[in-house]
Amino acid sequence: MGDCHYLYGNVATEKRIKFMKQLLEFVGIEGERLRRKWVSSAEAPEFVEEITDFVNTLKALGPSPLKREQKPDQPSAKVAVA
Amino acid sequence: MIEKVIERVKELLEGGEIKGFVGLCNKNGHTAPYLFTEVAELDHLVVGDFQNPGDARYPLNKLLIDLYRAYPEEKFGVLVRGCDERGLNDLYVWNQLTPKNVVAVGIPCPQELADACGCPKPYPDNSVAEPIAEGAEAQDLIRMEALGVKERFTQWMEVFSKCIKCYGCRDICPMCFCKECSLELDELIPRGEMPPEIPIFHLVRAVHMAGRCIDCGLCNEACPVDIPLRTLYKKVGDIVYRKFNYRPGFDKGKSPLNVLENK
Amino acid sequence: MAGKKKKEFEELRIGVFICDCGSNIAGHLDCKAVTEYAATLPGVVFAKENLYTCSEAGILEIQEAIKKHKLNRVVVASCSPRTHQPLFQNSCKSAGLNPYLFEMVNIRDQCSWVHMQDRENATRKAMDLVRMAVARAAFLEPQQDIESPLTPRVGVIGGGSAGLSAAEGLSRMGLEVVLVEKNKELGGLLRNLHKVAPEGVDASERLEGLIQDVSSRPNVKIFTGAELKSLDGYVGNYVMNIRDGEGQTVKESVGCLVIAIGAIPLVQKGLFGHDGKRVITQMELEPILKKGKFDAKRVVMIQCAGARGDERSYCSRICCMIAVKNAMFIKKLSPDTEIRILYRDMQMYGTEKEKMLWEARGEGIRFEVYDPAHPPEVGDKAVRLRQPLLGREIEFAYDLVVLSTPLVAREDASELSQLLRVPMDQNGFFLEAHAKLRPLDFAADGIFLAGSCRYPATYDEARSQGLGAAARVGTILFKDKLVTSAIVAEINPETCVGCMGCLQMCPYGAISYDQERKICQVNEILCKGCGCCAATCPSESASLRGFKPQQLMSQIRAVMEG
Amino acid sequence: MEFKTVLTVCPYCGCGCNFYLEVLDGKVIGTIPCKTSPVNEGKLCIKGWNVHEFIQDPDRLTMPLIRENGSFREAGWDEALDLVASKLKKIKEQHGPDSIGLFASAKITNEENYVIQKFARAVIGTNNVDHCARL
Amino acid sequence: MTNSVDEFELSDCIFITGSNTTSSHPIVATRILRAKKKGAKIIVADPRRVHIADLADLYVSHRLGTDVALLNGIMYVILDKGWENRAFIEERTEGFEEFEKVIKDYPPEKVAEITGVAEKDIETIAHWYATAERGSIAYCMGITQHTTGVDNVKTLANLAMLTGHIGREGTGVNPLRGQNNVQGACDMGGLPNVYPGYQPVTQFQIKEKFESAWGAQLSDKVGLTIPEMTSGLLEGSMKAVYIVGENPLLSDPDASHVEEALKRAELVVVQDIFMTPTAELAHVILPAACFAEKDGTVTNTERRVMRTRKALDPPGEAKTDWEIIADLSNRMGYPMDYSSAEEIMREIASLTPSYGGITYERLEGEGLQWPCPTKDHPGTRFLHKDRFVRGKGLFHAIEFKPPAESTDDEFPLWLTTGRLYFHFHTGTMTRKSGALTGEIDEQYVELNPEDASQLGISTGDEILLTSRRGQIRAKALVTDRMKKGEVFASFHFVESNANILTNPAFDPIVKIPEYKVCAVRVEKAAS
Repeated sequence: MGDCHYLYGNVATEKRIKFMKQLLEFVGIEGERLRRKWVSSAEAPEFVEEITDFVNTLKALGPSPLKREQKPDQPSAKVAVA
Repeated sequence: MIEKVIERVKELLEGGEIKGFVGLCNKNGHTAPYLFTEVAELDHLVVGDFQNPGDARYPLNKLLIDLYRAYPEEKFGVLVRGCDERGLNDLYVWNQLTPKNVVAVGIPCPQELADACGCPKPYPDNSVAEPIAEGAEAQDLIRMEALGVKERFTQWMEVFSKCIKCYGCRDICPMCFCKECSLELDELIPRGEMPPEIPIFHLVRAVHMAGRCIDCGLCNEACPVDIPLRTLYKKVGDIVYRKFNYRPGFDKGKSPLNVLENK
Repeated sequence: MAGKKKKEFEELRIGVFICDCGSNIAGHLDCKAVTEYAATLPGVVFAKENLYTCSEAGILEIQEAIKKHKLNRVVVASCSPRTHQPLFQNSCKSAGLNPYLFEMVNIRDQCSWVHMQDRENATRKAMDLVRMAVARAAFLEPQQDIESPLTPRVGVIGGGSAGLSAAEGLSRMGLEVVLVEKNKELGGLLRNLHKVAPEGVDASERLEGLIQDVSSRPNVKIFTGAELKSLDGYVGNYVMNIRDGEGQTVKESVGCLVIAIGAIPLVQKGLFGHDGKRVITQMELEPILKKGKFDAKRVVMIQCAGARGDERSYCSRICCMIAVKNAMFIKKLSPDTEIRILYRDMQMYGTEKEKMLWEARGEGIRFEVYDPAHPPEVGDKAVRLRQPLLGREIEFAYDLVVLSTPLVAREDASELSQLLRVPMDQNGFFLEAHAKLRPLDFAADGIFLAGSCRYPATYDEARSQGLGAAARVGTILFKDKLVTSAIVAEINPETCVGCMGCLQMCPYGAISYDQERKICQVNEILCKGCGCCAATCPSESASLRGFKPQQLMSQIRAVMEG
Repeated sequence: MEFKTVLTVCPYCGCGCNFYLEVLDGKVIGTIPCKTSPVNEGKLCIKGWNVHEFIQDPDRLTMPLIRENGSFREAGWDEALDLVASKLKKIKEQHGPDSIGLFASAKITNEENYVIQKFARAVIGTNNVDHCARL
Repeated sequence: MTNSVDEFELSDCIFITGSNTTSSHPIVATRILRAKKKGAKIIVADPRRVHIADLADLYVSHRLGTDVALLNGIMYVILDKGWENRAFIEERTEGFEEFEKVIKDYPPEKVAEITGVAEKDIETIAHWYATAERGSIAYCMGITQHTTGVDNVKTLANLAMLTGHIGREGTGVNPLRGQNNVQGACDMGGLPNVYPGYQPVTQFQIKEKFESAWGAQLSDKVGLTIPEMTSGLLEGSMKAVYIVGENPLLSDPDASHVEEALKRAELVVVQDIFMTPTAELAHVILPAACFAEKDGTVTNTERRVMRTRKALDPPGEAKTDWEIIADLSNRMGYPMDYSSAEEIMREIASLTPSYGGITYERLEGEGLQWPCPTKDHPGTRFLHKDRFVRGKGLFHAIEFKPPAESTDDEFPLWLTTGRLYFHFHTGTMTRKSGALTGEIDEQYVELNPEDASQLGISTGDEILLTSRRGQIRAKALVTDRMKKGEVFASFHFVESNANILTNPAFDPIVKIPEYKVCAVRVEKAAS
């Protein structure tokens, strides 16, 4: 863990991701949609493998619930200037 | 109980130990946050049980911060319940107040209020009276966690969509002491939209409650559309406690999320 | 959507330069299409493709375009910023454009090289990357590099061969040196060596020469029996608090530091039955050789004793050379002594050492290979060994067993690493910035390292690393001022409420708390621009120049538009 | 040091939320919703929470102003009110009370609206008094 | 409001029309959403898909100005299905037959044709509202700011009487009053036709009463409304206006006319807390104290009279409005020497029956809801309990009339104006508050994606809005919250003043201008 270019950056990130996964899960967004993997610039193959695996996991989970939440009859109503 | 509080405050005021006491006062037919400076005013002092227990609680620590920022040399007394005292401890950690500027006068909460709040410790350590209630389970949190992911999602999105972006949850919160707030950062949450971007607005606030929220429930009471914010921030506190073994207001020092080493 | 704060509207004039890099990029994606696409992006007034942007012609191209089209942003899409970012930034600067209004996009290593067989998608990805860069360039703000004064003095910690060599090099360059050595006398490991390979020169002779030279130099101040208690200040302006020989604390201000505290040979009780009499280590053998007479008739040496195993996984790389050197010296003192070296692999790197190995074989020194799964067992009479090729147990009677144990890091090394905030690898050796590109630097500027404290080194290597570290110090202290990048954090004094949330998050201790104003402040020189404070600050008071929320979000939004 | 929390009603919409204005040494520094008010029970909208921001804005009008050849000059109360009084009297005499109109306001208190309509009816003698409830 | 704000929580069906409740009356929306949580059916009928529409059980978007048609259609279904409250109609109303005849020619198919609302939705609204235990109606300027404003309100009254949802807790016809003391200003007789407490100026005994109380000769001629005063200034029949706390240049329709009128006046006096566009045209400007700098009372939308208290002194020489007027009155020979606002309230209570029992001392605590005739009367939570003020409730036979102005080739789109959540009316106060201007500080015109694409407009573009009366420049906001053919603009921003465009056509009876409907053209502005 200690080999972060900025000494402890990765430690801080590790904690935050651990926290965020739980919070997302609580509001109903699957924790698997957030993933953290330590990859150094030398580990290209691991990087490719990880991303591919992540994409497959997401495909299995289906579209993000935030997108699905759009009720059919409700217009995009993206912007309601109060 | 009120007599004991009045007695204690009288002692502090007459002894000149404090310049004023931030408490609650029966004024204009309402319960008002008030700075008592004369002993004579003390017979209007109330503890915030207007019609039923704890229904007129105010973020007195926030007034204390305003006073401290204007008069850093002065010492003030403040009426505290269990949650307010946790607030004070946490505000010391976040360097917004210092113990030498504050004298807390504590009162315990009744069981009925403790249950309604699901409060872990419904009594302050230095209190004018013995605790009269034990800690209660966070029922709302348990109920919510019992639901499946899909159900939780629908419920939260539904309540979040009612939000009218009044920033009341932030403006009432005794632990929100920043001058400029990230919620008003256009790049993070586009401004001028009501409801604000869901769920980004509410999750950003929840993240900022990590290592800070003392579970006092004032956000719930300030939300005009009754979003169960307290349940959300109780979950935040629960995660910080289970994952990092830290409870704001209980444990010394900053939460592991705000410290670099691998604690 | 609405409610943007009024920003003074500066008309954006962005120039985009797409590099072919010969065929490195053009060979695998359609640079012409990317250039045409770039020209359509908002704010872009000039887009040009060229063969080699980093060439003389390429640089001129940029400079002329800046003047002719009055560009106020430049984006170069080419190779990795590591290679040519300074070059491009300086060329912008000389053309009158603030170097921080420059944005570089890597469409070679991150695009053409990794998507060689997929030209169409590589082109699309290059367009995405260019669009992101242009989006961010729009929000770049001009910055000024940060300048600070330099103290032309150097602190050297450790008085062994590496430290002394560094001191010698620095002194010869005219820089004042403050040398701090923990023991009473200088010399370090060299003191107890007998002969120095490969020429077999007498160690003490080398030692005296070095110590004489360094202590005679007027601009070298030596503290023996002393220790660095603490270090304040920052690169260019350190203050060493040294506890000197008499226990007083002395303050010495220096510009840079060289760490050369060396390492210690592993002496492990019971390792292969080590008892210090009949089973000793190479280091314990050196004084015996010094006496000039040697009576043991049968000597067995065991290589990789306590190394390349589970406890210590690394190869100490110099013990093979030491074993062969001592074996040859034993042969010189008593030619008929039978010497057998049990080894796993002979690490005799370099031409002289290879030659040494052949000479040793010539002198009848026998080399036996062993399989780490069945290491040799030292009985009280003989050493039993399972010969991997024959598959049979064989025995060698012995009078003396010499274990070649590895050099291990000193215990007080971790204390020094905490004090200097410099990293160590898992074996306790100091971690250099980059094995190839910056071997004698630490990641933190201004602190350098040499000798076995970095990794076990021979005398020659320690010496050359010492001199090398001195040269590295020169690259900093021979400028009239220290210029550090402007990409550092800043804290808005109006909105900071002094909650110190950022202070404990700074790995470099660059944030301090101002008591009266009750706010936090960034020491721009110490700050390395990691952004931990910006990420933690709840009220966006702390931000990292060049990576402000607006700049990052514009990039993210640009990717979404793809 | 003087610290007050004053209970009042919001000047914006018709809900009539109650809140306390935090006043420290004569400066309004904050707004706290009144928890025991039957109308808003401790809640406010974004305008209510920030109502203290405009009260001591430097652009507040502080002196009577009289227009003179195209621009305004500051004047005392006596001069200004005497001018208004005399002009109103003159117009009332020349064109009759019904040539004068008064705009009451939904932004001022009941007492003030009462006084304005009384002024229109008893002093000017006209029923030309209206306010933007109509709009 | 006939009922109280908290009573919305008790309704099991709430019909909201012409009110962007979560935006203009957020704390009322609190109660409505609580009712929804308890299972109440929330119906929203509004041309613009406002935020509360997203939270409603049923949202219908009727064409601008077709409110009467929609409501008549709903009442047709109620009568057709026999869901009306026969007992209530017989016992407490009159004029039903007349009314019923008119309703007969508003069958759902025809109404769907006029309003664009689907027949089945009309039936659902009728069913939910009529068969509810306690149905309540909430409406705002969307209903009133039409040339058929009075018709709209009377039709709502018809609907309530038809179903007996009036005079009981959790029911009623509830206008959400826009400003903090607009109810109070009306109560206090700030209207040309009534003295305080809605006592008509034309009635002899009333005039007598006030003449003896005030010791002055009073006129029994109904005075002019603001629009009439504006035209009076233009024609020259009006010479002087004394404006207190108002900004007509921005809040009145057809702003260019208003400006012209003010310029023609011999005397314009403006009494306000900030310099406003209207004040700039005044001859004399008098600095007033704002809400936080005066003691007094205000009356909110649920008729609750509450105390405002002085938190700090007014800036510079500014004084409270009543002090200024009293001083002026003394200078004009009519003595007015009130020592405090409380003293004025005593005088009000003595002359206004509905405020009879109101004193400062009794207002401590929760305030009092008028009518509160005597000192021991507890105030009235909801009106029309057993009988209407006039005795029997009168049904009004009202036909649908289209808006005054219609679109044509030159002005093909409908414009409706309204409020934004982050600002308030002419922005005199909200545009001085950083927290609010930080959210939004410029005029955005909302238009439907289809219209936008036809005109080649996308969000953020500068556009020109032109009506028969003028032109403004604003930014476009493309959103499908607006139907095809309709655009929305707010009236908070003087630099892009929607009231330059609005049509000064008035409701014949109350003279309220038709802010909600006028015809405009939209073009992309040359950048």
